[in-house]
Amino acid sequence: MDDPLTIAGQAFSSRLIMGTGGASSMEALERALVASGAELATVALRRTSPDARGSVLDVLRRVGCKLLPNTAGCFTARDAVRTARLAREAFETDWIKLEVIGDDRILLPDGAGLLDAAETLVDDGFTVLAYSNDDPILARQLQGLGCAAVMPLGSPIGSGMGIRNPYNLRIILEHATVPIVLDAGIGTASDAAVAMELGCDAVLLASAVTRAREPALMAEAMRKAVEAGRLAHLAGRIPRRLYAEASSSFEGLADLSAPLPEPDGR
Amino acid sequence: MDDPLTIAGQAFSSRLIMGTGGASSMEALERALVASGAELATVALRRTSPDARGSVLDVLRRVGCKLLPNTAGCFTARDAVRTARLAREAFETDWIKLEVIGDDRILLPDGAGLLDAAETLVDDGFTVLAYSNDDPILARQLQGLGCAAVMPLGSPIGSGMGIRNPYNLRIILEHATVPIVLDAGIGTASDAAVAMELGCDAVLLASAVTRAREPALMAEAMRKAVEAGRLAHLAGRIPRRLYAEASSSFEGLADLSAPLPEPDGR
Amino acid sequence: MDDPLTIAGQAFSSRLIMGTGGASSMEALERALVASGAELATVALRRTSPDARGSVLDVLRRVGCKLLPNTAGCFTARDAVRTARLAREAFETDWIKLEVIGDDRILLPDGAGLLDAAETLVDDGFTVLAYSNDDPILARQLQGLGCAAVMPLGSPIGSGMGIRNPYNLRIILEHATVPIVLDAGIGTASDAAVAMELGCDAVLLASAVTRAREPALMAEAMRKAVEAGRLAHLAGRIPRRLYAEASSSFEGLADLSAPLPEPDGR
Amino acid sequence: MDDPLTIAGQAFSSRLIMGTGGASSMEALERALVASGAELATVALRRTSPDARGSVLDVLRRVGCKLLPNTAGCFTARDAVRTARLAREAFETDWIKLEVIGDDRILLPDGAGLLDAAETLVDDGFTVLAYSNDDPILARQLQGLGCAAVMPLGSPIGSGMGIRNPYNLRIILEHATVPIVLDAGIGTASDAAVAMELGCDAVLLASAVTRAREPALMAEAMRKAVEAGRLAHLAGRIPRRLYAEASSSFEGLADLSAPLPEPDGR
Amino acid sequence: MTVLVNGVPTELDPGATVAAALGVAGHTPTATGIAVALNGEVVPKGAWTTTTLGEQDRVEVLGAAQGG
Amino acid sequence: MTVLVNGVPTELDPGATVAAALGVAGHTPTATGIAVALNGEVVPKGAWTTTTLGEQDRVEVLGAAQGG
Amino acid sequence: MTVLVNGVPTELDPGATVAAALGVAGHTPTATGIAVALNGEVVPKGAWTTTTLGEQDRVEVLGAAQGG
Amino acid sequence: MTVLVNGVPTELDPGATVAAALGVAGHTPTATGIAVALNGEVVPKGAWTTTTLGEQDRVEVLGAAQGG
Repeated sequence: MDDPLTIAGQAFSSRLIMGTGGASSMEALERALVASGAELATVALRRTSPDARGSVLDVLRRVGCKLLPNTAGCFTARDAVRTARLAREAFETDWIKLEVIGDDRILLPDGAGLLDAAETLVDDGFTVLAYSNDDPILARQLQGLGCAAVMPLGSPIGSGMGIRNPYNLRIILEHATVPIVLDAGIGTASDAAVAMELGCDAVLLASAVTRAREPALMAEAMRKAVEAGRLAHLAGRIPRRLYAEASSSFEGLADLSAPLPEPDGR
Repeated sequence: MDDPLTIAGQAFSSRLIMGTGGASSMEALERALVASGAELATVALRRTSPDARGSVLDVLRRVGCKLLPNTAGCFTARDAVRTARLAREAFETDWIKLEVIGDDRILLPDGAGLLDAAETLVDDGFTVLAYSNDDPILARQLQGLGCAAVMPLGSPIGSGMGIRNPYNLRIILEHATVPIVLDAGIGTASDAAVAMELGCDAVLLASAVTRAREPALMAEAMRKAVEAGRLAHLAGRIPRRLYAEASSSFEGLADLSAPLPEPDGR
Repeated sequence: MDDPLTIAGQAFSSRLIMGTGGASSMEALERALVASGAELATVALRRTSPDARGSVLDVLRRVGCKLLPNTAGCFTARDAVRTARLAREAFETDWIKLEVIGDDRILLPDGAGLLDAAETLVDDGFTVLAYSNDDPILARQLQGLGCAAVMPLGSPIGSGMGIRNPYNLRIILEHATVPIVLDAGIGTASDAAVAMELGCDAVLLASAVTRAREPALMAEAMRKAVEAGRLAHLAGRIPRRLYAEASSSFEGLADLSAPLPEPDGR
Repeated sequence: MDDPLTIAGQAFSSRLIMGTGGASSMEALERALVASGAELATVALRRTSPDARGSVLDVLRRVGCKLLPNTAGCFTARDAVRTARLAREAFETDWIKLEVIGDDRILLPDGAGLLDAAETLVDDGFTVLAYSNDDPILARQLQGLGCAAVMPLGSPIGSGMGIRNPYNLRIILEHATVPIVLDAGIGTASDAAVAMELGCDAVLLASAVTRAREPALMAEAMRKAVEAGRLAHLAGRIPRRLYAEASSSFEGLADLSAPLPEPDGR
Repeated sequence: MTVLVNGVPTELDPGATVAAALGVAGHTPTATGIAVALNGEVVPKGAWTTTTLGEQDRVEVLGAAQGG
Repeated sequence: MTVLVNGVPTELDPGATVAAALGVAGHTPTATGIAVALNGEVVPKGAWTTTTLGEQDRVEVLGAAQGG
Repeated sequence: MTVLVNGVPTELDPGATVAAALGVAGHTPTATGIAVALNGEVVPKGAWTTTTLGEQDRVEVLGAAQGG
Repeated sequence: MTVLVNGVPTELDPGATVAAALGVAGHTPTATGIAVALNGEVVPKGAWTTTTLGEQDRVEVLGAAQGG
């Protein structure tokens, strides 16, 4: 079935976007990326060091993933905008995963800062994929500002708590005019499936794979879970009901009762 | 990865067992079975009618599924035992999915009747896969009687409510000495993934596929969800935490602050 | 509001039944019972020891609680029946909280054993309040045998997990012909409120109060929670909806817009 | 137990704050307010009409409730600020429940607008109780701006969905320096109890009472539920565990086994 | 004599066997994938042609149906 | 001249004050529990009798209603 | 002779009754709130002074304890 | 003069350019996959060899790292 994800006019056959943080080694990361089937992966911008330099880019190039720089670590709109511009300069892409974080412990987005930064970056020609809270109003404001995708969290980054508030997500999805990517909080495969069943266009995750006991196995699990959730969304699930509905018909049921005792004792 | 399901000494490469009830036509059923990748599928025993006769068997034969007769529709141990014996006679298999139902509206198992029937059938040489409540005591009694698999429900047959009580399932799994198959209640792909992540050995479902808007799509979703859940179970998920854990390190973060205004107005 | 609980023809104004296990001292137990407002409380039957003898009975007498002996610790129908008969002899009451436990770690009821014992005790003239699993079929069989109340668990004894499967409870309640008492698993006040809102006739709990940091405070909390839940059940709650419904009407909203700038610059 | 709620230096013995919207008549509202025991109640500011004028104020005066005007219906910071100033003029109170709504269907707060309005009103000497999303960053920003209380929603206004994301609420509570009032979404008594058990300082609700089948009964239920939840919070609940912990000790259990058959057949 | 074949009253000659009832239901005595119950008890394939029926006997002829 | 009192076009004499508009809405100048906005801005009670209205001015007369 | 009183081996005179075992456990024959099982079966109060014990009999003397 | 290169105080000749700071960080002026900020603002690649540094300037040399 041909069912691509399209962001800002670019089509992807995989609906799983990978973060690259948390892997124990470049080799582990590469195996996980291959197993995930992802075509888009995030990187952070950090000070170069002579020994480590360039290797994440090499991995993504070998694996064939498009690079999506992020503004992780930015606590103000100004820093996020500056980081986005540096990333564009370094990686020759105007795609940016925009993060403006409100607190270094809970790593939740700062809505007001996010709106400021998104407005500036969209004006500046960036293709902005905004990492957002699960706030339907914020999500709508971000898409109104021209973000190419809105990426609400399921739960805090790295928490593994899955989708804490599927109702907010449903409201976001009902009003969406751009792709909605569930970003942050995925803990295991079923979380990713749930996101897709709700109608998300894609899932972005990192820790759930890179910090799993067996990252490549979990990456494969995530790939299949995202596909399963997407298919289930398209297939149209059965309704939930309190009571049962027989899957074996009662029609044609045999009469296996013993014969009634007859007066003649037969 | 070679990771077969083994029941009573027989290995299956698919961990998805299909029920055949609820399909709109034999053609729809066949397409769904093919898409599901199932190697084992249940059938009921009903009065033959000249027009419809034999066709489910034909479908299973073409698809290459082993047949698992059930005792659906039986409300007493006696009827279930009789039905099992008739099924053995008709299908030349001693495998039986044992159902003893307590009520025709909620279709929940009658525990006491189930224990009676299981004891008789095991003694009689049957390979009994017992459709059970999610009661850990009952599950343990069934495996103690020699059942080849215990198949606790997630929620009532056809309800699509998923796994209502994962805690009971966890207790059952911790004490299991035979394969545990989650049977009944699956509504969509993520439900199947959750069952496998909890550690179930397989999932049995019918309505979720056969009554979906697009049965073959949902069957494919279920195949992938079961695989995803199994892989995630083996991969070892990250722990759940209330707070975040950064996936982008703060190490090497740039200092992008503007220069402090100097006295000389520079 | 006069809204008594009636079990076997006896009316109680309190719908909170207390277990007496787990208290750190007789004084703590007495304070908790007083704060709970309970009129019925369970005791176990154990070997007497010269020092401790009689004091639980004294506490219940002072507090004015009717005594409900239990068969805790019995793993077979036979032991439960014997214990019930000894309790009747010791306490001159034919009321019995019937427990037949399937496992000493999970303390879940053994359904088949419970049915056996209930049948014998009802025939023997006992007023049987049966501690049961949340299995709708089992609950119905117990009430069919003549039990005066069926007492399904919310979750395992002492687990504090609340009501794990409210759906099963709803099914039990819809088919109930005798009082349904939520027994076991209550962890905190809201759990008790939920049980009553679902339509349970009463709540039985022990550990949630006796093992709380402040048992008397928690007992008062439970009293109020049971009353709150009962009232809410009778009051008829609002429906759940995905979207909002304004509680402040939009009618009569002021027009506070600034005047449009006029051509004349007014 | 003396355990007052203190907001901006003013103590309240009730921790239930009532909204007045949704009642079918002034009489029904008055009965509900009396039954609720509330000491603080919200009103909206709307165009006066000769027939209906003044009566909500009369009800609150008779019942002895302090009045808390709101800015319901305002979709911009500017309108909310203007409405607050008008309310101060009309009711001679500088207390204001600040609402800046992002959408007239979902009625969720607009975080950025809320921050703007809160800053202006705090500067202007208002005692601001800010109706907020359950966003921990937003809640912290609001308290940082000098709001007297932060009032996160449990779920959308009037939805009756209870607390959809208790984890966010826990994070908000752990960082709170001002009273946290759960506002919006309460459907029934147990929802209010849960809010208080989580550690909220108070609960604000309207529809759950005014639109219940029996508003006065539900108001009483809410009063008791808030008290129950508060007491349970203070009492220190037992931990949750997967497995059981016996409330009846196994010590002193009788040996009720039948005598072993003796060789001599005794 | 009258027997019930899958619930339908059916006239058969006295001394008729299970195989005769099978014929009524449209099956030959060598049919596969079916089983026969006589008054609730299994009649093995090998005994279909030798088991005689009596007045009011209930014959159930059963095969696979979608289910479960 | 025409002013809008709670959204209703109302004829008032030129030079009429807020108090006059209040009278149209059924309130006296000493009414309590109400507030007045003129073109979106508060008019304090003390200024009701001295604030004059102009053509097309919007006067909002607001009081308590059930809410929230 | 030796009997087990609440699990404790106890020497009693041959022909001793349940009441004697009760005494060992610290109870009088008129005690209330307790029950006695002899080899698993109830001995009603009225029979405590008349029921004699045999070698290795198990006497359980039971009363209320916190529970449930 | 002293400039901060990725936070490390570094002595460079007066009049040194961004390219000189890059050299300190181990990069050539034709390096790809990196970006440079001078006092928080981007210095485009084309300006690396022409932008001169001043005392206490902060030069950040940034590249891809695992993240997000």
